[in-house]
Amino acid sequence: HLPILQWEDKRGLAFTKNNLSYSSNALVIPVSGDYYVYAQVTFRGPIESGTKASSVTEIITKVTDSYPEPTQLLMGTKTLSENGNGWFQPIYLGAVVSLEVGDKLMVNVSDIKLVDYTKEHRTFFGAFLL
Amino acid sequence: HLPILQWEDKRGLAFTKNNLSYSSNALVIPVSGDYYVYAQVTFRGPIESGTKASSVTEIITKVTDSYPEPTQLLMGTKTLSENGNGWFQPIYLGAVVSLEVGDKLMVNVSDIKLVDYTKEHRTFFGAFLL
Amino acid sequence: HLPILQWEDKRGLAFTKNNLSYSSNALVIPVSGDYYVYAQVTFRGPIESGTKASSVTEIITKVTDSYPEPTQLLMGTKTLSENGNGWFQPIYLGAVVSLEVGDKLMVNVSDIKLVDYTKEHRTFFGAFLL
Amino acid sequence: RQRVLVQPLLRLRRHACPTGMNWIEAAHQCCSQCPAGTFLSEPCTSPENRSVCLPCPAGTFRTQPNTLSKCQACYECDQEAFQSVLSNCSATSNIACGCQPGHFRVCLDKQCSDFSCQKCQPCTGRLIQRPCSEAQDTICDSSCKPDFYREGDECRPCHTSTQDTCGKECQQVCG
Repeated sequence: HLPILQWEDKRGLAFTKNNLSYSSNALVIPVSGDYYVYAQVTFRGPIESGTKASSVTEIITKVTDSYPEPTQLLMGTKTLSENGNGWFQPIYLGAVVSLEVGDKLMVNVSDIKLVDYTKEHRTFFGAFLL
Repeated sequence: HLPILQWEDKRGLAFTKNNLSYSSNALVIPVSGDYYVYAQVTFRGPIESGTKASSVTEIITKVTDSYPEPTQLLMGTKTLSENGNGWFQPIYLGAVVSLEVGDKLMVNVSDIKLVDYTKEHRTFFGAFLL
Repeated sequence: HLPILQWEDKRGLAFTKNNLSYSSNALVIPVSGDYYVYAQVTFRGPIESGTKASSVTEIITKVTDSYPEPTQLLMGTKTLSENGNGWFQPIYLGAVVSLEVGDKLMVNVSDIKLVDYTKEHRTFFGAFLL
Repeated sequence: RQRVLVQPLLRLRRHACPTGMNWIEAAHQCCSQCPAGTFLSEPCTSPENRSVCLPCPAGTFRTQPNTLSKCQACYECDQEAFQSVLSNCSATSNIACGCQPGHFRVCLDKQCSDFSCQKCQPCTGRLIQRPCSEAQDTICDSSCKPDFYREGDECRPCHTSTQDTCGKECQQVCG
């Protein structure tokens, strides 16, 4: 599987409430229903140790007790036509999905070293019940 | 007019409820109000028959009985600086719009052959009442 | 600070309601709570007077009476690998943020001359209470 | 005819509080501000008594007096992308980042509040007109150093040339 991002859930702009909790890199669904789920990942490069990336991918994934494999809910893939200089590429995803109590939501990326984790307002993840 | 995308409304992650229905390529609004309307289209190329695309466009459009012409609600246009290799370009759009019962929402694209329809989590369309 | 965009709040697709008002380039929060805040800015170039832009940035910012400095809530930065021809680059941002009554939301951009303000469905800004 | 400028004389703040105090909606009164480095844990129960302020938790800060319920999360320097830490985040100041040696700032906006770090160009075989600095790239001399000959837009050392690779330009310089 693709690497899973870790998130801050308390400090700064981050928060959880109404029993929507965060644990082991996932948002845990407290009540079944339709949720608007969204995430933005800002990718950036080049990086010291990195090979030259040709594309970046962000996926919002669901893990559920009722099925052994993760389900890909939303995916954004962008090829890069960068020329060796510093580059930035944000990918935003958001949609309504039907979830069951206990389902877990997480964000996977093609290469974790390309993720700009330095500012909380550049890379973020959330969900709300409709 | 630009080509209109067709959507799956039942299988896989797709669903409709609360009388928000899908027919002839459009979401049909069941009750007047403010809706958050969103869509992502993943474009990809180059394609066999296609001429080299210089840009891709996605438009969420409203058709209403009270006016003979469609209204463009949201538009995303991106020029492509691709170099002949395979490319991917997602465009996400989302906003609140005021809609009347019976209004129809659809998604138009600049070139339907450039749309990646192969995976449901790459290209999606939806709306919810606030 | 980065330039602040001005918005139309009445004509065409634009509207405000439920006491969410618009004044001096900002949405003014009428009641404390969690809001889904979003904005899309379509950037375009090259422009006559402009130096060649290497990147474009959009930031949704909060100003509050409780703190003398603005807070950056959401940021999208995209480097441009354009080759002198005409280019378009939309940036969409959206997320849930906790706001207090009287807080003001505005949209800053890296260069106001690169913003495509010609069509209301290309550049838009809004918020709704959850 | 005199033009009358119709404008509210005084742009009334929603609630005018004395200096050093802010209106607290929840308490429905003015309360004293918390000092920089702290946040408002509990509002005052009356304007005379003080608000309850707590220090910003590790990894957060407030540079100014405030009546906010949380502190701001510190940024981080992008060491993977050649940034370096100029000063660490403290309770009253955000982290400050620069570029690692051998790199310079490429600003993302006019104020350069955001930047990426790019490798300085090496000026191989040329004299340096202006050395690389935090703010800008090296400027290399347009002509090649002695014992270097021009090949396209590169300067190559004479000793690397061979009989059949040493063209006209090379012969002029390297003899």
